[in-house]
Amino acid sequence: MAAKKITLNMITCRTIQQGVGMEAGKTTQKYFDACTIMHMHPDDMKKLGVWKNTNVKVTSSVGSVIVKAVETREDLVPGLAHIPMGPWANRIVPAYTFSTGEPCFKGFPVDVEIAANERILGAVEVLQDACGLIRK
Amino acid sequence: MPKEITDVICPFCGTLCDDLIITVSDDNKTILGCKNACAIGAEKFNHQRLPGRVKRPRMRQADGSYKEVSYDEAIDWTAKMLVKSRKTLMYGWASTSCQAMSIGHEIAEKVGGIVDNCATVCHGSSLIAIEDVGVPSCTLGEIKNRADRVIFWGCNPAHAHPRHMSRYSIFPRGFFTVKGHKGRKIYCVDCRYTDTAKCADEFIQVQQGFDYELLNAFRTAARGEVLPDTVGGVPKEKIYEIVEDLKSARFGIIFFGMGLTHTMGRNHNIDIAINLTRDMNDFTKFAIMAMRGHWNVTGSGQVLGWQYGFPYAVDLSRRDQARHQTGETTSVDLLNRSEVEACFYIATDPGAHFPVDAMISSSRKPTVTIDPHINCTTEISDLHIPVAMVGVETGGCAYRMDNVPIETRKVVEPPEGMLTDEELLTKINQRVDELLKAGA
Amino acid sequence: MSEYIIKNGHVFDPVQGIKGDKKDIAVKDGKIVDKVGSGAKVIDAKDKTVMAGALDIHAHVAGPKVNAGRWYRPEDKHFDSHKKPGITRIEGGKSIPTVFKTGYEYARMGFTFAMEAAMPPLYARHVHEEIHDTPIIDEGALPVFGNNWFVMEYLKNNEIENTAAYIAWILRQTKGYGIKCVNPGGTEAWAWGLNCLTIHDPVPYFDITPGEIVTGLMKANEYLGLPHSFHVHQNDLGNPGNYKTTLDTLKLAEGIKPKNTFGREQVLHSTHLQFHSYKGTNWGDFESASKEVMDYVNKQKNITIDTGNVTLDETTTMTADGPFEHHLHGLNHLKWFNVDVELETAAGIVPYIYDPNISVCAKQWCIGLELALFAKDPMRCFITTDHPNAGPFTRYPRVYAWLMSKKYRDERLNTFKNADKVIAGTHIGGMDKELSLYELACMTRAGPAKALGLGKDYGGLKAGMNADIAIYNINPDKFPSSGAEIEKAFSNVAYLFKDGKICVEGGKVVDMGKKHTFWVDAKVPENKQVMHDIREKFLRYYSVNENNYPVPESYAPHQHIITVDATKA
Amino acid sequence: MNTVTLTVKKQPELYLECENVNPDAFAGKKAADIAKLGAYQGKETSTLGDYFTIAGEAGATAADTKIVINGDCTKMKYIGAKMTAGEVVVNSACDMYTGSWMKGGKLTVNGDVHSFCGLAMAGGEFVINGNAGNYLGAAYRGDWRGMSGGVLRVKGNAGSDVASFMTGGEMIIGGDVDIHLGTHMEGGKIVLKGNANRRVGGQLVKGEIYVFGKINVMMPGYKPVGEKEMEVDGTKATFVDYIGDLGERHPKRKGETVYGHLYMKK
Repeated sequence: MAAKKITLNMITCRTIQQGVGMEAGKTTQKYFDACTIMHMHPDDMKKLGVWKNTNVKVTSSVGSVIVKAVETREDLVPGLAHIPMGPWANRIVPAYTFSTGEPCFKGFPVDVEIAANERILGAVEVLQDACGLIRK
Repeated sequence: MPKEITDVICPFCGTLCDDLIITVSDDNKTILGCKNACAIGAEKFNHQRLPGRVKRPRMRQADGSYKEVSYDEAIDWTAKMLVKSRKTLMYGWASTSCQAMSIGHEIAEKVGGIVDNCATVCHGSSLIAIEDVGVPSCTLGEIKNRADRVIFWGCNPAHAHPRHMSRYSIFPRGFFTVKGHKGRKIYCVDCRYTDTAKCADEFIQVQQGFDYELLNAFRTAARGEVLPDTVGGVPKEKIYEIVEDLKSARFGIIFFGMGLTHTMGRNHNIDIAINLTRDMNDFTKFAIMAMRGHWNVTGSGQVLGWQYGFPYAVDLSRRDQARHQTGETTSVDLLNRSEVEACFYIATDPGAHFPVDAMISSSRKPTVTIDPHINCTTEISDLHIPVAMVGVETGGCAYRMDNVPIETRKVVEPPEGMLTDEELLTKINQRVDELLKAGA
Repeated sequence: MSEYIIKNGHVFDPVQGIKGDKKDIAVKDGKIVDKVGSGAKVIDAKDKTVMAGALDIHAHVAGPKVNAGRWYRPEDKHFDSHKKPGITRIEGGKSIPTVFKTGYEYARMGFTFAMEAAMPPLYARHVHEEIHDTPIIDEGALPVFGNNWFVMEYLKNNEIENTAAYIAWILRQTKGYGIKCVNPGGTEAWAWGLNCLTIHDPVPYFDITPGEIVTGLMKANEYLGLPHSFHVHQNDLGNPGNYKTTLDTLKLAEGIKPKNTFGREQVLHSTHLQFHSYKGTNWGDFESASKEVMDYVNKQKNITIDTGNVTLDETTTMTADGPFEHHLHGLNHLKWFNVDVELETAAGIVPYIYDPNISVCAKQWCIGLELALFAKDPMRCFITTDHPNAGPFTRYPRVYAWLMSKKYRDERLNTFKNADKVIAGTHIGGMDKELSLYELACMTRAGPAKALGLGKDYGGLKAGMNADIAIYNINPDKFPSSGAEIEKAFSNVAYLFKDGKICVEGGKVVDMGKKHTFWVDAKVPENKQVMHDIREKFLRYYSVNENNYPVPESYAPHQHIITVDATKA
Repeated sequence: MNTVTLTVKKQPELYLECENVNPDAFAGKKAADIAKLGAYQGKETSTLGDYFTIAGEAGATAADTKIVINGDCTKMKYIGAKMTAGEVVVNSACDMYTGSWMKGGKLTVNGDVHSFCGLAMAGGEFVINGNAGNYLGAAYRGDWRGMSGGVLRVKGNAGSDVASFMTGGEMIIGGDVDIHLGTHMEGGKIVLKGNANRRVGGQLVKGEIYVFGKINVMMPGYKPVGEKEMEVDGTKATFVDYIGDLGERHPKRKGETVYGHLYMKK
């Protein structure tokens, strides 16, 4: 019986696809595809009972974001998850800097739950939404 | 007749490859091809001719839509914002030329800005560490010509600096390294088995966030002291074995990246890695280098260095003194604490790369973003001023990750009537002077 | 362009042998002239001292290591970064001022030229970016050659002509001024964590010795007939007993004759000699060797030196002598910065506190002053602090005061913690000499100008020379009795003329002038061999392409290019 | 001793730089002159009088001047910074640099303080009757000279990077600390009554750290060498004596290597 929600240690890093997407343009499909994914370890996917390429809701101390769970190429250890850097990852990155200027981009706890039917917002949308700039 | 431009510098990452060959149309307007660049660099040159590129400034309207305005209107609005604000965050600079930065600093000194660059969320930790303990380093050619031990610690050049391994660190044959890769032993220390780790002779998997402890263990082992059975998931036998191998190097180098700067302890992870490097110099020759990200983030640190004596987070808000305190005058802290009244972003995209809470704070203030393309930040700014792409549509000096400066090349003309960063900042500077004179 | 007449000043000009006589100096269109029209603006220099603008022959003021020293030491300016009223920018930094403060402070002290003492060719673009941003003063930069792979490979076979051709190429690529040599061979050895401490230690893999490098570079310099001579920082800097290596190096100049059209008479300039004039075997029995060294220098006419005076401040040491900085870090454990530069050189940086309570520091202070006081020919001995190594250049006025007032320096000497020990290990206690204003003019103006090959236009007040003029509030007839007053007078000029324009008035910067970048364009016979070697090395060993190596024209908008022609050599 | 009382009458929109709020700046001044002293928000220069009502007058010297501050100082920096003598009592929380570069006198904050407080403190007494932020009693960026003297007492918790590069003096923390306590320490004494998160005494050359609570993860460079019965800040207890950081250099005295000591209460 899979858990409804699991807690993982989140890191956000550059990937070459993210780099290519970024240079192609922040509003391009390339960028969207590269950054709206969360790399997970197969064991964690089993634990959560989530299939590859299913949308999940990732929640940290600062908020939630919807991304697509994928099985990682660059192997992670169980318990460690990775979302490529970008507005989606930063939707959940704690801004606390320990007075060093550097926020907590790597190594913060997140809860992950299946959100198969929830939509992944666009790059600009995810930020404007957070900033309350989208007229509802 | 299309022509080839050689020795072109790639304006993407700190590797600053300077051997690209770009084919351009004979009217110097379009890039037709790009040789030698990595996937990311090639994409940057391709981007120049993407359809739908914004060619004039855009001002956000009450209904949230954007309306095209003239450069003059945009310059006037920006100058007025800067003169009015008591404290302005002037962040970015990593993707523009040193010449442009100089003009920006002159403006900041007049209007009371805080000049910060992308190191603030990247290698800022490394700069703090170097401020604290210095750094024994070298130019990239030294690695190619001499290094026989190469350690990638918390960095992933296979993804972030794609040509680094072939140009400098793993594969090239140099004067004293005629065997190339065969003559080098490559280590990779990371919490993930990255694509860089796959190129290494040995991968050491460290528990995420335990780099400081592991580096402390390396130093302790180097002094022949006892260790706990495992440190950060690495057995002590392995640690002793590696340390002995490093001591036997002729020339060793540690490359490190976000894996150290972003994780728990931040600057301390680099600080102690530098100290390990220093220790190794008692046995042989060792160097350490930060894998700087943006192609000219290093340049911003250099120009701020010779003009004010600090590498980033330079607070000129009092106008009669320059101050620097990471944790106070750094962008994310300023935004978290809402300590600035206006935001001026140039050649960067904090919207995509700052934590959301910082950007929420930013979005509540008057904001101008100067960037060649639409990005996340432009879409939460009051004003977006497009400019020519530096290193593609205009030249200018840039500093490589090892602080070697290289003058970038212009390969094509910018879109009709589009200003460069230098031209735009010069006009803003003039407008600021007029306003200050008028006592606005 | 406006005309000036500087009236009734006490003029000190070694070029014309004027020793304080009241004399009017006329200025027109940036030059000193015999007379000007009645419309000329009158500057009253009554009871003031008039000298040419001073030249600093050796200072680290621009470039990669200088800047690293700046930004990795925020604590050096956290409370020392201020904007003065007027047209100046914010001025920061104590031991390593920012480019703005560097230009202003030199000008306020009456300087119009500074030579950046060590430019790594690969980093030349950086050096020139900083020179470009440094206001008022003229500057040049000396590329380093003493550990350069081309140079060592050519000189191994005694190929002077190829060495010269390569040097000429580098000077053009880097907009360099002359030949600097730092710890010959030792810095290349440092790339393997080693060093060369005598002129006979072999350089690893290159099958050559420091002595051969020094001799070869001296010959190449005269082959080219460059305005400045070979400029050397000898091996074994900063260690007790090193004066032997110093003398060994200086002796290499014997029999080599100057060949140039600039009136330069030396073939070797030995820099910051203070750091190379140590006796003893360790820091315990450490003693001054200034006498031994200066006795030789005084009789050897083809050598010039600069002092490297310790100012007893907290400062930041920086040198292309990489192994020395590593050694120093081992002594004081303060933050160590090092950069090895492919095929060319290296550099190290370590903060250092010259503590008057530590007798070694006090003795170093003595040795620096002794060199200047022992010098028989003030035209061959120049005052420097090897800024910032022995102290910041902003301390020149204090060094002058120590040299010009025995009372002032004895006050300092006798209040050292271990004064007896210090006096016993040095000569200064017994020295009564006080430098005259005329000697000072030799050591800071005419002398360095001549040694740099600039004597025709700079360092003097003769009609036709460039109108770089410093006017000090010093009345030679009532020379200040207190050292503090001497310091004050030299810290802030009454007037500074740069290219005939008033840039400083009453110690206040009033005009940024028009700074020039000096470099030397040496013409040599076409040399296919060398051009091929350069192509080869860039293809195989450098990390930048040959076409991205030169300094772009835009980096030096106001160039003062000195051309020499060695094609008839 | 004369007392000057400051009462906040206006809150700054940003943060107010109060570098003139200390006995040295007030000495010899009447309320009216004190009101004229500068206070800064970015490029805007105003006066203390704009933000405080000022009562009483200062003594002739800093030593005989006492300052009492009432009202909310949460957004005020540099209070008591660089003070050399006299007394300051703040009945509020304060922002950054409170009591930094302090050389003498007594500074009491009846509330929390933000980061960079007590930086490079050289003397005097600094009491925080609340919690402290990060870099408490640490060195300024790049400096190898952190807290070198005086006594710094925190009633509550402190953040990360506490007492970095400490070379002397004494710091007592009543509660817990976050990561990196006493990093690069080269002298002085730290007493931690509560728990430490991680990385205690990393790269420590010399000095003493006493921990009454627990440390999440011990640095590998520390090794137990015995137990000691001691009285620390009024409490008698048995401590396990660890020497370290064994990965760091250590000075020698009479041929003997001098290690740093980490004392863990049993």
